[in-house]
Amino acid sequence: MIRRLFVLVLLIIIGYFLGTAMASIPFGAEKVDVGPYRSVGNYYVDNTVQETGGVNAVTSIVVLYRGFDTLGEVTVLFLAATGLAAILALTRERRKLKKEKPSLIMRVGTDYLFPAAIVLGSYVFLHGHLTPGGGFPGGVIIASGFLMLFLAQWRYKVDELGLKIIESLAGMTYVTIGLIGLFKLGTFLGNFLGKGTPGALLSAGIIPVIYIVIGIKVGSEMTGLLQNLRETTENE
Amino acid sequence: MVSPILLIAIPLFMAFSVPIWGLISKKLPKLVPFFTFAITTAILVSLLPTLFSGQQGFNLTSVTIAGIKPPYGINLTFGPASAFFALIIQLVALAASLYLFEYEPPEPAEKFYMLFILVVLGATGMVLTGDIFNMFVFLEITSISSYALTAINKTGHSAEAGFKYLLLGSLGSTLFLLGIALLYGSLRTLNMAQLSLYIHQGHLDPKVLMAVVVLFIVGLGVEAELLPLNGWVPDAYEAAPIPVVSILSGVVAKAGLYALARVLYTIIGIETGVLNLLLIFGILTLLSGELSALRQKDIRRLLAYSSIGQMGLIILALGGGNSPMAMVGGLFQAFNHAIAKGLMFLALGIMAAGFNKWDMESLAGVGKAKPYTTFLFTIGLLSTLGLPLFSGFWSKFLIIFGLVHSGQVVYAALALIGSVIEVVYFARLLGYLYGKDPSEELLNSTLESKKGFALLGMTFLAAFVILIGVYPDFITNFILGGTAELVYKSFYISSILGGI
Amino acid sequence: MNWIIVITLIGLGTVLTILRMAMGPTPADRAVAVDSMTTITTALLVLLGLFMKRYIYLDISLVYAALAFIATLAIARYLEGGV
Amino acid sequence: MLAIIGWIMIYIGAIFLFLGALGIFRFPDVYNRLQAGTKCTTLGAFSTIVGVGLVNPPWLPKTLLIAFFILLTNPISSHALGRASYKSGVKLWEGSVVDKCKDFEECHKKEEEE
Amino acid sequence: MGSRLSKFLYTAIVMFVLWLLLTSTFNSQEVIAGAIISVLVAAFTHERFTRKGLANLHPKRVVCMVLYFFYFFWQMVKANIDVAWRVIHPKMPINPGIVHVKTTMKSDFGKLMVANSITLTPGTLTLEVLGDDMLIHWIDVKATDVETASKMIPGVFEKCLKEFLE
Amino acid sequence: MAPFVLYLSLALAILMIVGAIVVVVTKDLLVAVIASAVVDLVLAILFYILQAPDVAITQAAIGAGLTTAIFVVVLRKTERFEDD
Amino acid sequence: MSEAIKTFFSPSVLGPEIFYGSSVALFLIGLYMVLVKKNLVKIAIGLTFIESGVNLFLISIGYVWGKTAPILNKTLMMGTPSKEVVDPVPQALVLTAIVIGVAVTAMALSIVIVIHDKYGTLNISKIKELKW
Repeated sequence: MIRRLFVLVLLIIIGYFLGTAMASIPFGAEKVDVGPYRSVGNYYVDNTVQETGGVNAVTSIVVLYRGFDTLGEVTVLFLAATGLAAILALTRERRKLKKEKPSLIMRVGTDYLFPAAIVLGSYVFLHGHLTPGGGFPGGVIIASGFLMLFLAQWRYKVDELGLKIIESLAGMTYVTIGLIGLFKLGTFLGNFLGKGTPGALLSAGIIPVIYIVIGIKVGSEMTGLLQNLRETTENE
Repeated sequence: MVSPILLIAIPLFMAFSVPIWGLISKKLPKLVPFFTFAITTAILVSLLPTLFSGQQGFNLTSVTIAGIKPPYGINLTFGPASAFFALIIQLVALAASLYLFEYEPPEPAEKFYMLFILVVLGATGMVLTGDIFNMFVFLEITSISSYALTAINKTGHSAEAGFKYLLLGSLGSTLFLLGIALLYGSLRTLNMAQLSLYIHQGHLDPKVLMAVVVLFIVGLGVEAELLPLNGWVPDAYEAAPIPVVSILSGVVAKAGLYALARVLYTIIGIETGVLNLLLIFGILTLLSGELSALRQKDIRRLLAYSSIGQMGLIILALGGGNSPMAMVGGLFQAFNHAIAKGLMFLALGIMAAGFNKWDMESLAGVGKAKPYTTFLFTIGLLSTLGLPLFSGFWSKFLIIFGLVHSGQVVYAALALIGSVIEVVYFARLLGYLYGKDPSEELLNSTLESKKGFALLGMTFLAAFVILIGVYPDFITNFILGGTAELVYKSFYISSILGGI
Repeated sequence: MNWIIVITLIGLGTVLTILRMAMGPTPADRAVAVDSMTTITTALLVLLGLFMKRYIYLDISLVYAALAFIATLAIARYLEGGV
Repeated sequence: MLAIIGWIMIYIGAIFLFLGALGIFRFPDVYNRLQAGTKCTTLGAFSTIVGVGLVNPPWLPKTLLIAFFILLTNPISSHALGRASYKSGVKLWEGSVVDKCKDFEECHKKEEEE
Repeated sequence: MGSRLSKFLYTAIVMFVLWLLLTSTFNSQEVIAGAIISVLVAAFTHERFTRKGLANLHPKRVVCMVLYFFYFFWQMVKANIDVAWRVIHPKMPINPGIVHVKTTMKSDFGKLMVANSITLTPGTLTLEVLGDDMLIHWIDVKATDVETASKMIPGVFEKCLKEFLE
Repeated sequence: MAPFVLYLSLALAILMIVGAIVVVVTKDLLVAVIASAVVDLVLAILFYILQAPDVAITQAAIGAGLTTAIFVVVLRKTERFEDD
Repeated sequence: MSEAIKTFFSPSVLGPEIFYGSSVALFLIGLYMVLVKKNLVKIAIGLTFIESGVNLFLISIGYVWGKTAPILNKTLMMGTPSKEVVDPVPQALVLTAIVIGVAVTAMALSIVIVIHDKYGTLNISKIKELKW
C-alpha cells in the first residue's frame, strides 16, 4: 500500500513536470520558421516531389530522407524475430495441450479471405509512395493473412526453412540496394533510379523497390514469429 | 570506395546472410562474426590516416546518407571521438569473436551469431551517427539484441535477468524517445549539430531543456549503468554467456557512455550546469558499485559491481569537464575499462570452462591449474586497479588530478576512497586465485591447450593493455582529439553544417 | 448539421459499446462489444474520410474492415480452448 | 440525386449502428447481444459506407469493397464468438425457452462412435 | 472437381477483379502490376481458394448469385428492423433459445453461405456446424423440433442456393 | 478540424482512458487483452483525426489482430488469472 | 454564460487538453502498471501503453490546425504544400517507433513464456531467485 502511494506521488510529480514541459510546445500552432526552413518538415514537404518524385511525403522521408532509420527499423524487427526464435527454441518439446478444433465456418471463411489479404497487403506496400501505407503495414497485413490460417485451420504450418531463406535474402537485397547507391552515386541508399512522373505507380525511384523488399521481409518475419510463438506447445 | 558507412553496412549484410551460410555448411556460421569484425576493423584502421590529417591535427568528416545534406538528411560523423569509441568496440568485439571459435553457444547457434553481430553493429551505429533519432534506433538495436542474448541460456535465472534488463532498458529508451519528441517539438529538427546550434542560441525553453536533460540521463543511463538504473547489471552479467558478458561491459556500456557524453556535451552543452548532475550521479554510482562488490562471492557478480564502479568513475570524470584533463582521463578510462573488463571476462570464461562454477571457493587455486589464463586475468585486474606500467594507471591519475584541478577536491577524495575499496576486494580475489590449492575437479577440467584461438584474442587484448601502459602516446591523439570534439561545440557544428 | 447528427449517433454507439466492454460480466460479452465497436469504427472512419475529402483515407478503413475480425477470432479461439 | 440517396443511406446506417450498440448494451446475455451486434452493425456499416460511396461516386468501387469485406468477415467473427461462448459454458439467460445443446452434443457423440 | 488450371485461372481472375476494385483505375501500369500480383497469389493459393474452378463463373450461376444477393439483402433489412424493434421496445420482447436444425447443403462453400446468411438474417445466429447438423440461437423461438425448425430457418435460403451451388 | 471532430476526439480520448483503466483494474488477463485492443483501436482513430494516415494504417494493421493474437497466444501458454 | 462555454470549448483551449492530456494519461497509466503491478503480462501491456502515449504525443506535436495529411495530390502540388499540410516528420518517426514497440513487446512476451515455464508463475513476488 505504501509502495502504491509512493508510486502515485511519483507519478503526479512526473505528470506535472511533463505537463509543464509540454505546455511550452503550443499544440496545433504554425510550424516555426526562423531562418530559411528552420523546420525540416516544411523542407521535406516542399521538395519531395522535385527531389524524390514521391507524392507521399511521409514515405519519402521514411525511405529516402531518413532511409537509414528504416534500415534500422527493419533490423529491429529482424532482431525481434531472431531473438524470439532463439529464446523459445528449446521450450518446444514439452507440454502438450488439448486443443479444440476450429469449426467449418471459420475454416472455409479464412480459406476465402486468405488470398484477399495477400492481395490487400501487396496493394498497400506497392502503393506506399502514393497512398498511406508502405512496406511495414503491407507486410503485417500479409502476416495477418497467415495468422488467420494459424487461428482457424487445424495444424496449419508454414515451411520454416523457406521463410528463413526469404527473410535473409530480402534483408541482403535491402543492404545491396544501399551499396549499389554507394558505388553508383557515392552515397549509401542513394536514389539511383529515375523519378518518373509523380503520381504514377512506377515513380519515386527506389521507394517502391525498397517497399517491396520490406513488405516481403516483414511478412515473412512476422509469420515466422507467430509460428514460433504458437509452436512452443504442441497440439493435443 | 572506403567510407565509414561500411562499418554498419557490412555487418548488417553478414548478419542477414548467416542462414544462407548455414545452408552451405553447419560449421560456417561460426566463422562469420570473426570475419565480419576483421573486415570492419580493417576498414576502420584504413580510415584512420585521413582522420589525423589537416591543420588541427585531426578532422571531422560528415558522411551523408542518400546524398541529402545534414540538417535534412541523416549523416554519420567520423571524428576522433566517434572513431575512438568505434575502435574500442571493434577491438573488444574482435577478441570476443575469436573466443567464439572455442565456444559452444546455446542452441540455435545461428541465431546466437546473428544477435552477436547485431549488438556490435548497433553499438557502432550509436557511436557514428549524427542524428538523434537515428541514435535512438541504434540504441534499440543494441538493447534488444542484448535482451535476447541475456536470456538466451534459457534457464529461469537468465530469463529473469533478461526480463529485468528488458524492463529497464525499454523504459529508458522510451523516455529517451520522449526527450527527442520534446526537442523536436520545440526546435523542429533532429540533426545533432543543428539542435546544438539552436540550443546555444537560446531557442529552447528552459523548462523543456530541464525535462530533456533529465529524460536523456535516465534514458541513456540504463545502458551506461548509472546508479538507480543499473539493477539489471549484476544479474545479467551472472546469467548471460561469457562472450556476451564481455560484449555487454566492453561494447554496450561504452556505446551508452558515448551517447550520454555526446548528448550532454554536444547537444545540451556544458554551460547549462549538467556537469553537477553528472558528478553526483557518478560518485553515487562509483561508491555503491565498489561497496557492493566487497560482499560478493560469485566472481561474475564481483566483476559486474566493479564494472558499475568503473562506469561511475568515468561519468565522474566526464562531470569534471571544466578541466579538459579530467575529461581526457575519462575517455582514457573508458578505453581501459572496455579492454581490461573484456579481457577479464573472457579469461574468466576459460578459467571456469568445463566446470561451470563461478564462486571464489570453487575457483580457488586456478592460478596453478591454468597458469596462462590466470596470468592474463591478472593483467586485466592490475590494469583496472591502476598500477603503474598498466594502462589503467594513466587514466586514474589523470582523472583524479583533473578533478582536483577543476576544484572538485571532495569528489577526488571520494574517488580515491573508491579505488582503495577496489584494492581490498581485488586483493582478496587474487589471494583466492593464487594462494590456495586447486580442487580435483578444477584440475580435471584443464582444457587450456585446446583453447588456442580464444587465448590468441585475449593475448591480443593483454598486449594492448601493457603497450598502452608503457607507451600511452599511442592513443593520445585520439583522446585529445576526442575531448576537443566533445567539448568544443562550435567545431562540431561548423564541421557538419559548414561555416557559420 | 448532417454531420453533427450522424457523428453524434455513431459516437454514442461507440460509447455504449465501450460501456458494455467495461461492464460486461463475462469476457465473451466484452469481446462482443469490441467486435461491434470495430465495425462501428470502420463506418466512422469512412465518414470522417468523406468529411476530410481525402480519397486516400479509405485505405485505412479497408485495412480495418479486412483485419479487425482477427482479434475477435483470436479471443474466440482462446475461449473455446483452441489457439 | 445520388447524393441525396447517399445521405439517406448514411442516416439509416447511423441509426442502425446506434441501435446495434444500444442492443449490445441492453440485451441480457451474450447470445442476444451477438444478435444485435452482428445484424445491426453489419447493415448499419454497410449502408453508411455505400452511402458515402454514393455521395462521392468516384469512391464507389472502394467503398463497395469495404462493405463487402465487412459483409464477409462479420458473420464469421460473430459465429466464432457464439461458438466460443457456448463451448466455454456461458449460461443462457433465464428467460430462454429451449436449449438443445445437450441433445446436439449427445447426438454427435453417437455419430462419432458409429 | 475442377482441374488445377481452371482453379488457378478462377483464383487469378477473382484476385484481379479485387485489385481493380482496390485501385479503381485502368491505368496501364496498375493493370500490369495487378496481373502480375494476381497470378503470383493465385499460384500459391488456388488449392485453398476454390474447389470448382472456372465452373463458378458460368453466366447462369453469376446471375443466380446476384439475384440471391438481392434476396438476401431484403431478408437482412427485415431482420434488422425486427431486431431494432426489439431493442427499442421498453419491455424487450425476446423469447430466445438454442435449436438444432439440419441442412441439406453438401459442399463446404454451400454450408458457409447458409450459415452466414442465417447469421445475418431474422433473429438467428449460427453457433456450430458439424456435418449436416447446425446449432442455432434463435431470438424468438417458434418451433423446437428439428424438422419444423429446419424448414423455418435454413430452408428459406437453401431453396435459392441449391439452384446454383449444387 | 471542425469543433465537432474535436468533441468526438474528446469522447474517444475519454474512452481510451476508460479502456486503459479497465486494463489496470481487472484481474482477468484476457479482459486486459481485450481492453488493450480497444486502446489500440481508439489510438488509430486519434492518429487518423490528427491527419496521420500512414501511422493510422500501421497502428490499425498491428492493433487489429496481431498484438491481440500474440497476447492471447501467450496467455494460452501461461495462465489467465492474475494472483495476488 | 454561453460566452464562457464557448471560450472553454473553443479549439485553442480544448485541443491541447485532449491530445497532450490523453497522451500523458496513457503514459502515466502505463508507468503505474510497470511500477506497481506484479504480473508479468500486465507489465508488458504497461510497456505498450507507455510507448503508445509517447507516439500520440509525437503525432500531436506535428499537427497544425486546419491542415491536411502530408500526402500530396494535384491541387496541393500546385501551390506551396508546406502551407497546406501538417508536419510529416513526426509521422515518419512514429512509424519507426511503432515497429520498435512491437519488437519489444514480442521479445518481452517470449521471455515471459520462458519464465512461466521455469517457475510456473507470472507473479514477480513469487520468483525469489533474484532480487527485484
